Amino acid sequence: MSDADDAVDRELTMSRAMVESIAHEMRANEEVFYMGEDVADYGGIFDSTQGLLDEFGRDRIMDVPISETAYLGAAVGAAQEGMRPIAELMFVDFFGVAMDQIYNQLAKNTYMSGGNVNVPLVLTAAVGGTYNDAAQHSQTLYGTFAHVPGLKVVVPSTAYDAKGLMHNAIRDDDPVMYLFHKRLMGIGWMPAPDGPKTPVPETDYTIPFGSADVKREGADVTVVTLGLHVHRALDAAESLAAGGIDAEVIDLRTLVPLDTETILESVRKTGRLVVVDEDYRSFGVTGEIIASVADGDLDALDAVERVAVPDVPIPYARPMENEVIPDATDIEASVREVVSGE
Amino acid sequence: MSDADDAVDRELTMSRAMVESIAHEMRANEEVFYMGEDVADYGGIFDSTQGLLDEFGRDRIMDVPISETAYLGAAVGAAQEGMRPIAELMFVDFFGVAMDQIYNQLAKNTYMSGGNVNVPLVLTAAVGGTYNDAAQHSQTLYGTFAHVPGLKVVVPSTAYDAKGLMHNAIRDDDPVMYLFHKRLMGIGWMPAPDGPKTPVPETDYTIPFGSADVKREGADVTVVTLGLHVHRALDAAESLAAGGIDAEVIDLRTLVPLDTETILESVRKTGRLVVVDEDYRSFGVTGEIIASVADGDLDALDAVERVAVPDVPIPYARPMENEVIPDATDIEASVREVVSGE
Amino acid sequence: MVSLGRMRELYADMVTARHYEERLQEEYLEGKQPAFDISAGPIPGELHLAAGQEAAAVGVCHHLRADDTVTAPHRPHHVAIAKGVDLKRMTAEIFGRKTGLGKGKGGHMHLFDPDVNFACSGIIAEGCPPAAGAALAAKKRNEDSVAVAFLGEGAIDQGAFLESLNFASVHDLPVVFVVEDNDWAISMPKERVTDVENGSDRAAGFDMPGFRVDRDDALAVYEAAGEAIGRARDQNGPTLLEVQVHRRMGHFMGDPQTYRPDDDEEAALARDSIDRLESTLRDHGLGDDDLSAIRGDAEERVEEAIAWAKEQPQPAPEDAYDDVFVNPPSGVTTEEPDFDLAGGDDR
Amino acid sequence: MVSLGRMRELYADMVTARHYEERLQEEYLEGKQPAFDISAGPIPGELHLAAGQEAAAVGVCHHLRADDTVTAPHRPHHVAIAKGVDLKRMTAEIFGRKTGLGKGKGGHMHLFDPDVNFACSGIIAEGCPPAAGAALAAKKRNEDSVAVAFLGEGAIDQGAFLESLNFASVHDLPVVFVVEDNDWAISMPKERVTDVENGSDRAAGFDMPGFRVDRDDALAVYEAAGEAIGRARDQNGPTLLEVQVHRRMGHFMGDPQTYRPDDDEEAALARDSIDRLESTLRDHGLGDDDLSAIRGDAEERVEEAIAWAKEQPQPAPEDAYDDVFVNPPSGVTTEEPDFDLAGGDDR
Ligand SMILES: Cc1ncc(C[n+]2csc(CCOP(=O)(O)OP(=O)(O)O)c2C)c(N)n1
Ligand SMILES: Cc1ncc(C[n+]2csc(CCOP(=O)(O)OP(=O)(O)O)c2C)c(N)n1
Ligand SMILES: [Mg+2]
Ligand SMILES: [Mg+2]
Repeated sequence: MSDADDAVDRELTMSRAMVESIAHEMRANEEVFYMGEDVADYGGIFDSTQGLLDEFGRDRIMDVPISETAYLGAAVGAAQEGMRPIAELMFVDFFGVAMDQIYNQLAKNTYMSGGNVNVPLVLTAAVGGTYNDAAQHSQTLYGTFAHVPGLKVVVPSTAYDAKGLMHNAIRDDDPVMYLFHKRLMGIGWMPAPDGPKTPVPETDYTIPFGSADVKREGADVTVVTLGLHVHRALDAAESLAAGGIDAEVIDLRTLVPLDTETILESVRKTGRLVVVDEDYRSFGVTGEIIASVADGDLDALDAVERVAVPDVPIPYARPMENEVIPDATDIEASVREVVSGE
Repeated sequence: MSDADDAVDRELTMSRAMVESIAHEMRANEEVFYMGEDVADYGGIFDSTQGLLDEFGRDRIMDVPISETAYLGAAVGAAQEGMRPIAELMFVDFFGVAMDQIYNQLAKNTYMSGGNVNVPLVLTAAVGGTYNDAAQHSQTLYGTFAHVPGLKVVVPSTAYDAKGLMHNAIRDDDPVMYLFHKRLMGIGWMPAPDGPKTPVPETDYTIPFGSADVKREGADVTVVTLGLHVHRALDAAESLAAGGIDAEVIDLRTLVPLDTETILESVRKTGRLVVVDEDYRSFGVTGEIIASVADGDLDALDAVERVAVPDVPIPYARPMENEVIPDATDIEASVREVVSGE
Repeated sequence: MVSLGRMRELYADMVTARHYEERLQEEYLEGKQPAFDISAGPIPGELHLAAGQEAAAVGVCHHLRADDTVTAPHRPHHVAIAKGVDLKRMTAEIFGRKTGLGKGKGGHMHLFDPDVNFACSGIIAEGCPPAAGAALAAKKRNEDSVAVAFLGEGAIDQGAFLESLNFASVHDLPVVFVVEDNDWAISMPKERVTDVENGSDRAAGFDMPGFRVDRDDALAVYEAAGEAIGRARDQNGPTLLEVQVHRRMGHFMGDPQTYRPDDDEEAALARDSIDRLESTLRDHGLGDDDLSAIRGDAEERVEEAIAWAKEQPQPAPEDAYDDVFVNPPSGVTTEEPDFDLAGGDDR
Repeated sequence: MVSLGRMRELYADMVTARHYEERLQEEYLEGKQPAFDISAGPIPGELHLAAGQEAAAVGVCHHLRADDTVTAPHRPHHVAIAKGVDLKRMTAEIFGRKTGLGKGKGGHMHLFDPDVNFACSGIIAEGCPPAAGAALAAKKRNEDSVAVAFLGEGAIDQGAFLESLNFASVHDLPVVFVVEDNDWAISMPKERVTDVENGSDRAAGFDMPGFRVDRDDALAVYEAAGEAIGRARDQNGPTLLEVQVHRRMGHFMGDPQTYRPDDDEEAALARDSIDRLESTLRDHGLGDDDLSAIRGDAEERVEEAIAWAKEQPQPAPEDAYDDVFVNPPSGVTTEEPDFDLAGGDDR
């Protein structure tokens, strides 16, 4: 292992970083196992388990029937026995066939038992669009899960974060929903933007939940976002910088717990808030962030904009999908609006 | 039928008003039928179908297996054939066993078909706590459903509204989720507060979706709420009036579409906003309303407060349930805060 | 053959469970008379009592050890008693007290006792997958513990149960699914909602043995369950076991049961598995004194639990904010390490 | 016995479907070579092709009328063709064009053609309940139309399917569940995930007849389906029908299939139901000319549809905002009536 004090220059894709932390935890703890559809021989449709079958075998990298309620529920049961399952929902969009296990058992058993039972389960799922997979395979559903009390919700945007957050997730004694964006994984057949591939230490390390990361400092406007849109916001910030607007970009990294402090601090500095999200606009992430700021320090807030998927299912055809999923230009436009609008 | 111009003084409970509109629509249109668990002989656990079996028989008031995915999906299929099913989920808390049919089929088929297919289905469900039924039977989940594009979401608070909104729901060619609060129904074994029992015309009438109702006019503060909490907010307003604070109480009546205009108008008048909700606080209704106002007219907003279920599952025991479900005193306190806080 | 000692144990738990439900009914109705208000009295909310279903619970659970897992549905008391759940803390939970199994957060449909691996869910059939998961854990750990999921006959049409049959079967898990057939799912008689007469007929389609004990008889259940649990413990895979029971009360307290034919209710009351076992015990030589001694002990145990529970402190309102997570919400770490990341200029 | 005319029709649809999939494969790979980028080219997103599964589609759908309903899963083209879905508008949809069945909003997993009552869902088994619902509507309306739900063998472990068996059976609905068994669910061979060898074995547990056609043979399917659909049309209830088919291509385009043994793929390619039907047609006297005439027509139809589709206009970006609802979001009324409500002073 490399010394953490040495400069780290090994770069990994986000999927390699995730897999590395899973493998590390599986070596360290026999109670960790992974279950999901096509996670064994295939290595995960989105490379989430690439190579793990070879090292750990079928008992610990388990293919399961297309019965999400049964296998997610089985993971809940195994976790309550003290094992530490990682269960994958291939696309987050499939949550509806197993939402009761997620919502009424996984998320609530700890509370309903007065803390006598805990469920150390990591539920992973692929999220996001941008490749024309239409309404049933392109959602992020960030708001849907963050609204559920009892689940910690993690959304990494870089390889470095993905690894540290995964270590933290597996070691956490509570249920963690770990949502990885397909477009960021670095899958051969779905080219990632440049940002998510980062230097990643070989050693294990943990990133605390509830610590948003200022991915770019800026003085004029606060852009709060997560997942893929961290990179789109950074792109927008570059263009805006050329035009003299200095945007701060905050990567939430976890939705639950939510790091309101870092956001408030930034808004107190900039006075302007743009929230960017790949989930549906209404009753979701953008509303929560804006309300938290309004509730926390209304006086600090001079202007606000929401950039999210308008309230329509994700359309298939390219011109329409491009229209509804915010891109850097959309973010730029909204930033210009809050900056000029006063 | 009474002449609409005559004063209406017949009072009905909310459940009688709902049942009356359903019966009316069933008489008028053979394609309307009702399916759910215990809706036939039992008449609905929360009186939602009381008396209908006698008039319409088992074919149109159908008991179904405890297979929510199968029967809600069957309702989707029948609606796509042009029938107009009303399907009941006994408690909204059970949505997780059938969420795929609700979210990925019912809500999206119209869009995915480019409008070639429509799904005129009314999905009814009982919501709410206040009677110590604990974490799996006490939720409202308002935000969860309002976040789904493709569903209209209705939450009546009085018998008058319940009837008009139900007529509108059944005649609507789109999917409507109709959430009735158990505590408002006027069920023998669960005493309702005074408010929901109102005069109800015998004639049929429709209340448009997206029209919030100012249930009390006031100059000092805008209280936005829905369902049971309309009545708690009205109680709070009475007490506050005694102390010289004049609260306006807005009943949303539908979450989708959301009547932002009425809210903005009121906030422009009062400058102060308190949003009261029986759903979980984060990533839900309170966030959306506040963000909509901030987005729509930030300058109009001088002070804001959220009153909702803190982000915990609903606890069973009385002292704890009372603590987490907002009551009139909680609303009063928040109103006083926004009024004094400037 | 079931030994006399074991028969006495079954009987003792049956009368305990029966007395328990009868006493809870009384306590529940306090403050709810004459006008029934579900939120009034010492036990508010829904209450599903299991009087008439004791044979299934004791016949199955008396084969189980503390490290075997049981998941029960919304009607859990008889199963909890048979599994050895702490009766005092369970009762305190039902009364919503701070020292209850769930500190008053769960209530009667959500009893969790990790000491004897007992859990509940109020959502139909959703206890089945976790039971399969407990069995999976045992298998992975090479332990010989087993898991049992209880469900009602109305629950056999729910996806969670049906998927669990396949999941357990294809992974050869040490789990037994026990269907308590009391003929009713609230107001719906089983023939209105289920295509097969016997739930156990579903088993073959999942390559699993299925048995039905078609009378409300603790000893017959005990023998059938012995086989099923033995198969599981010997790593021979899952079993579906259905047991005919009877519902002596309404679905929940306050249920007017207007949908229920009088003769159905009378028949349920007449066919009492406790009477049946009692007469078997008499055949084995037990007399009035022996039987009333057992019943006396059971009643005392129940009274003690209820008395204890009622003395327990109420939770404080602010206790509601605890126990959403066992870890602080920030997870296991609170500080991010500091690496010098070459090229990681966007961090 | 199947008439020669009907055999020719089956054959024509099979070669149409096969040619269609082969041509879509070509179109799909355009812009995706040499480096495969799922979002590039004229057809982006996932594409699941059904080459090798034609026998199931034609054998079943040639018993159906336009007013019979079919729901298909993520792999729908062969079924759509056999059901008579408008090929041009379906192709335009796959190319994401404005004149497509769904105006470019749905894509290949979401083909809806109300003219022939065809619908899809990309979520495993979730087309089953709506098919049962269409059958329920027919029954309520006293019409003799029927419904058919297609699903893969991997889908038979999903709750939506299993619940639908009971729902259909207990309500005696005119619906047929058709399982296309191609041995694989993406990378998972059926023995790894399903306890029974034949999906049709599940039927008995739901009091429903179950049949399996264990060879990839359009005529055998046609006969078995005729019985099943006949039962439904005569109001004799639902049937579960499983058909052995083969997957000639990857699960989706771009699937490396590294998990698949070479001999499995070779066997799939060798066992071609089109060849099989072709030789039967030859036994019935058809010669090269006849067969290539049919194939020629089929190819022409496919080429025409693809050419037409590619000429169609792209949707405008702002079209994305339409069609969430068919009614204006405010619903059917826009004005509230004005009653004089006595005592309703809080309104
Ligand atoms: C998914 C779901 N649907 C519906 C209910 C409401 N419900 C509670 S108990 C019950 C009837 C259960 O019948 P059965 O399984 O036979 O058990 P019994 O009550 O007879 O013991 C129903 C429908 C629920 N709790 N969960
Ligand atoms: C509920 C759900 N889980 C998982 C998936 C992902 N998925 C799509 S196709 C497929 C395999 C389906 O196998 P099978 O039913 O045999 O159909 P085939 O692809 O072989 O035609 C899976 C797992 C899905 N679409 N929906
Ligand atoms: Mg029952
Ligand atoms: Mg398959």
